[in-house]
Amino acid sequence: MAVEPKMTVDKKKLVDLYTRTLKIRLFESKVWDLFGQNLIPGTLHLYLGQEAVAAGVTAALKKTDWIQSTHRGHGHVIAKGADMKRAMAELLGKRTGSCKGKGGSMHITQFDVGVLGATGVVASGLPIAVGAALSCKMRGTKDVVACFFGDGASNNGTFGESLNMSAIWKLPVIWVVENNLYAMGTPIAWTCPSENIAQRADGYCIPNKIVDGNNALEVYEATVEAVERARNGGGPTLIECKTYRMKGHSRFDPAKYRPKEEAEYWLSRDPVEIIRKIAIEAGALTEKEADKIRKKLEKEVEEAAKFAIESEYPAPEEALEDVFMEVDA
Amino acid sequence: MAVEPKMTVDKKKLVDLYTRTLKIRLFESKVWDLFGQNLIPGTLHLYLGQEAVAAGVTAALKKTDWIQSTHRGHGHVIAKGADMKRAMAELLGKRTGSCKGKGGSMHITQFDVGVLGATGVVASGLPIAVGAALSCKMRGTKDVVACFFGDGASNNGTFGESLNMSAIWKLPVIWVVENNLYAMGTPIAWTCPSENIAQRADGYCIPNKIVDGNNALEVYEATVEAVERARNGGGPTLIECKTYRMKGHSRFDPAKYRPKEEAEYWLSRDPVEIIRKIAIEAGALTEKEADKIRKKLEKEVEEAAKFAIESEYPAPEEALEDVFMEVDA
Amino acid sequence: MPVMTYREALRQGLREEMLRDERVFIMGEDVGKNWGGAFKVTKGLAEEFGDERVRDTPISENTIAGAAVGAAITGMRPVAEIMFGDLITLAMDQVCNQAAKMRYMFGGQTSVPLVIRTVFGGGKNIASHHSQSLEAWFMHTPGLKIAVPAFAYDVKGLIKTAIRDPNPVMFFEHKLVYDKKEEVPDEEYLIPFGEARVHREGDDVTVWGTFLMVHKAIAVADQLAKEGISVEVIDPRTLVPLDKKTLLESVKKTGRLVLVTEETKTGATTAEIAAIVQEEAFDWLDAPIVRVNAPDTPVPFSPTLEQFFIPDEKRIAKAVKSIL
Amino acid sequence: MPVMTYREALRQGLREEMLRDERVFIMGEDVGKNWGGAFKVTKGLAEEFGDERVRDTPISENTIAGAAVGAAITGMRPVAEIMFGDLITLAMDQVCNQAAKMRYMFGGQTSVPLVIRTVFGGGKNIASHHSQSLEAWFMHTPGLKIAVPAFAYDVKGLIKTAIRDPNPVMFFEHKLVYDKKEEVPDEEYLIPFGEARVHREGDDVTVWGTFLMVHKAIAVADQLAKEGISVEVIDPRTLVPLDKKTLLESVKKTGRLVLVTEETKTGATTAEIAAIVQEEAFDWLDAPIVRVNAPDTPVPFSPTLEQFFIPDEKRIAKAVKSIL
Ligand SMILES: Cc1ncc(C[n+]2csc(CCOP(=O)(O)OP(=O)(O)O)c2C)c(N)n1
Ligand SMILES: Cc1ncc(C[n+]2csc(CCOP(=O)(O)OP(=O)(O)O)c2C)c(N)n1
Ligand SMILES: [Mg+2]
Ligand SMILES: [Mg+2]
Repeated sequence: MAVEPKMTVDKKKLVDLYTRTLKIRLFESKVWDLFGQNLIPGTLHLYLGQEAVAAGVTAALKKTDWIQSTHRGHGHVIAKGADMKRAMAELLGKRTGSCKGKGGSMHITQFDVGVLGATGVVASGLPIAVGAALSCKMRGTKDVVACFFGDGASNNGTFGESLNMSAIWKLPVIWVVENNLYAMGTPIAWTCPSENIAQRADGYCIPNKIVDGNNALEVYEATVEAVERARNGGGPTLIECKTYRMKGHSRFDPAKYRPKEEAEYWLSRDPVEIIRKIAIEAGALTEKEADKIRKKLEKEVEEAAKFAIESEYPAPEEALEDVFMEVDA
Repeated sequence: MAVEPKMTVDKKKLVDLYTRTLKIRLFESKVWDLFGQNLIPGTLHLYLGQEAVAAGVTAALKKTDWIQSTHRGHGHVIAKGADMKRAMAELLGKRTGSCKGKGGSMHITQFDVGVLGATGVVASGLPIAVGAALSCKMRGTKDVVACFFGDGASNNGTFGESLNMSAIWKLPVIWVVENNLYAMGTPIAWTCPSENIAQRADGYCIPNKIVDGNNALEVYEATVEAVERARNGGGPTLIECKTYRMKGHSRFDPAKYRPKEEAEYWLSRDPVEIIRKIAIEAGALTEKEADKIRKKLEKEVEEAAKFAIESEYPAPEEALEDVFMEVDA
Repeated sequence: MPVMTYREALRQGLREEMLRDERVFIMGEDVGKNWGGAFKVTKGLAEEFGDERVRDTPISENTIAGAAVGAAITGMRPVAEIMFGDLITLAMDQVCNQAAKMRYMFGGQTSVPLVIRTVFGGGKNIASHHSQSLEAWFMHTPGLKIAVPAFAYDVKGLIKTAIRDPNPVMFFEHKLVYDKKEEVPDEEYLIPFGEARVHREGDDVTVWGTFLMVHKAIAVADQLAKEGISVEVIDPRTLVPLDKKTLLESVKKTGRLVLVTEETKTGATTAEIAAIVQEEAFDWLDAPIVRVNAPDTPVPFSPTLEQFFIPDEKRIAKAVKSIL
Repeated sequence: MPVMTYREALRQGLREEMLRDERVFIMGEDVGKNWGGAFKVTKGLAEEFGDERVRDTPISENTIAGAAVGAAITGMRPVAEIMFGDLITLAMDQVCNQAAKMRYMFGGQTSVPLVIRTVFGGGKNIASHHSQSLEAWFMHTPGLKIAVPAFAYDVKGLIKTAIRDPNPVMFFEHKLVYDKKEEVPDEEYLIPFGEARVHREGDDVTVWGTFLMVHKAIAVADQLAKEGISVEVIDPRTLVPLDKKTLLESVKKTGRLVLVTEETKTGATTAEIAAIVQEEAFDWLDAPIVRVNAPDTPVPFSPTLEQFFIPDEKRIAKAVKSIL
């Protein structure tokens, strides 16, 4: 994986990419721990293995830009700058969670850092991204929207509808396909006639690119180009990130259906290691600095877990709140 | 429009194509008359101008093959061999109609000649075609399914879902896009970033072709190729037929939104005249024979209208029938 | 006061809100200058406000609704049109899973100020896919407000309230009331949600209904008045929030209730109303609550069949008399 | 008689029908050999019947349902699975406009013998998009039959009846009953649609409910029996057709009715049942019919909230006592 960082990427950005990737890794590893301890109710779709996608995409965004997340959303929202304490508390179903314990893993969202929402319905984020991008355009904010979704989501009807609408209106959207080769236990080869999803974008005249989704730098560079196009009125771009889940689909899935060699190949390409190596080789980071960053993040994650564990559960009657917003008299 | 018939098309087929095209024309002209006389309730989406599409497609099908129709369905079902009397009676809401007066224009269907159904929901026929084709394949019948839909329908979610499913399962479907340049009053240029719909099929690795939809022979030849592929297990094909409505979208639409030159160009390319000329030039038909066919069809249409007009309306309580099929004890 | 059609009053309400608030925009299939909406409600608005604010869309119902959600949560005030109510079947995920639930599942972080306009009802002989009345599905979806204006005066005041509401509002119209006329003030007015309109006061029987059935119920009330039967006619105007108070007070006065809508009977909004009233006014009821609805069939095409399907004045009058 | 789980009984029913009739096939997301269905209902069937007859699909709910329609009308007997009931929002057009209406709008030319299986209910802390109970929408859609089995014995007999029915059947399951066990005959049996199961006989109050709430109602009945309160517990097993007879006879005996489902209250199936009973047994009712449902909110995630959301035995018992 000897990827030469292009001259356009400065050293600070490499450190940023490393930090984002690692932060997700540490957060998710902690989450994995906590549910092993039965502290997290429900199910979970971990982002482990796909960290470079969220890291690379969000590193190319401003704070006021938006992302649209999925059922596999922890990595997206952490990368976009969500408060880890409130995120972790949300996963544990605590009142202090970013959604007050009402959303949980599949709806983990922090709106004020630019997360439109995480959604449990596969592919349902795409239309929302269209609307947010339309809103950016109509309000003249120059903000862009990055919309994450999976290979499986690309088979849902909203995919074509949303790509099309973004194309005809030249909306500032970046469509980010996280092609991790599976939708639950279904290999993409069973449900997609082509090897890549990206070619579907050609049908809608949307520029598209396939990148190594385990390499945050590659993802970042493709996103920078897409963001530039979007901000300048050039319309949408689709980026297909080839990646892989480190774990099963959800909490209890051992993922035995994945061929051994395939899994070995992918698991040997650790997104954290890849960006770490790039950053170090580029002289952006020393081993020591890298370790220091890790320590700092580990501490933050630890504090987040502590906060979450010590927080209270919502009172039962809070279930009745937040259905409607009050109407001003 | 000097299209040379290929040697593969025999003269009988040219006569067949002429006859089908003309039959639709005469049927629809009568329909237009009858609603002028206020004999047809509700609304209508006439097939006038697009006759060559249904004619060309159905001429390449066997009786046991299926078609899936749309809201603009009269032409499809007539071409597939529906009884004109029962079709006309259906439009008039009579008990003798093929749907007993329950369906009307938008649901005009005769199942026993291979019409899966006409549907009022744009693009809703595509999934049904997928299922029928799957059924043909699973039952090993070697029958194929031709599914008609419009340019507007291609923007609906089921389009991508259904194309994809047909591709991964190599189903015997022919996707027939009738691109008449408008969805109601909306020109395709407003809702589709490309000039052609066909390129969307590439995204799903589906062979596709663009043909002159006002030329029944061209449509026929493309369909023959597609049918052959489908019957031999080669999977789906998409055929985009460029065509044009002679009238507005529906009963009361004067279609003033269409540029004059555009309308003039298309209206000068009359599908009936085009196939007539081809057949005559190929020596398949003399002027006299052509007129004789017309006379015969005119008579049939006249009889259909008479039958429809003279038939009774259903009794009110018949509204309660046909919800469920009786369960055998 | 000027007399205008329901269609004109609705358009006036939309126009006033677009003038007042530049965040308000309209999107939907054929809402723009080439057509002005399938029922001509938005006619002229694209000419006045431009194609950006009266935006023609592809035939992509779920993405129309979803785009409205995305625009709403980021600072716009979309009014999305689904051309026929029957087609909202294609947008149920965005309407019911996203718009309705977003505020809740994100713990109040967002609000979703959008309006989805669509039209229900039969009577135009356009058969099963263009004639349904599906409001009950949405009444059963927590997080949505629902307006069901039946009169020109109401539609103007309610659309303005709907647009200003910070929550998702389903704004349901009815094909056969677009041409109904009524006096409608030219000046601005808002009609609060959750306030029923009592069209006729009466002592013997309460009739509660929506859309075209309100018009028919009024005709029946006027007719029965001549026979000495005094009928109170209530139009809820919004289903969520629901004005239970006006209804319950009326039932406590009359002791008798007939519910009339064009929906197919089983599981209609009338079932909910019946359940509420028997729950909360049990001791005042002198007779069973009678429901007058369409039969449990799809909507048929042929005029003879469709006339049978849609409740008529005779059936309403009969229902009233059946519990006297 | 062997004791087995609801899941096993359902699988056995599916398997028997696939052995009996080669037209029967299963399609859905992850129903095949890599997963066996999200709730493992179809586990092992792909191995036995092959990938063609236990067919994994893309994530395309509307086309899954529509493909089932197309296959059904041309001679197959599809059993389509929608992984979670919440996702049927994406298939509403094919289910409600096509499957349900096709026979009618084509004047009886076709029948649509398909089964759509999906699963409702909360209790697993998977929040608003994976926990709903939406059966009321379908009860309000003429042309669909609806099975709501709550017990292992019922689910086997009903799935077999569903598959043999020439009409579209919505076959609704519930997440928290998959592991419930009961005696289930190994030999073939069919349970006719439209016949309720009376789980407890009693004289004081009738409790009617579905899914997990039947289990809870039984526990409440057993508990109250000790206090000398005699509760009759009725599970309709199918909502369409609905066994009104058993219910009405029970109410005419007890004079009191409590309705319990996990649905959000407004517009739930319980509203329809309340409306019917007050219509048809008005004179026998000694007290208002009481509805016990979830509140009108989306389903929350956190255990404390979700436990509050789902009706529990305490609420049911309280409701029973409230009308004694
Ligand atoms: C519309 C819809 N269908 C099915 C599901 C159940 N489901 C949850 S995740 C998932 C797989 C999604 O695959 P993909 O889009 O590739 O995302 P990944 O899980 O691989 O990140 C499925 C089928 C769902 N939540 N929504
Ligand atoms: C899903 C859906 N959306 C909208 C409509 C209203 N409608 C009926 S026909 C039509 C235009 C269809 O355009 P196209 O697919 O190009 O077919 P054409 O009418 O041109 O033959 C529209 C929008 C509908 N019936 N169904
Ligand atoms: Mg995936
Ligand atoms: Mg068209």
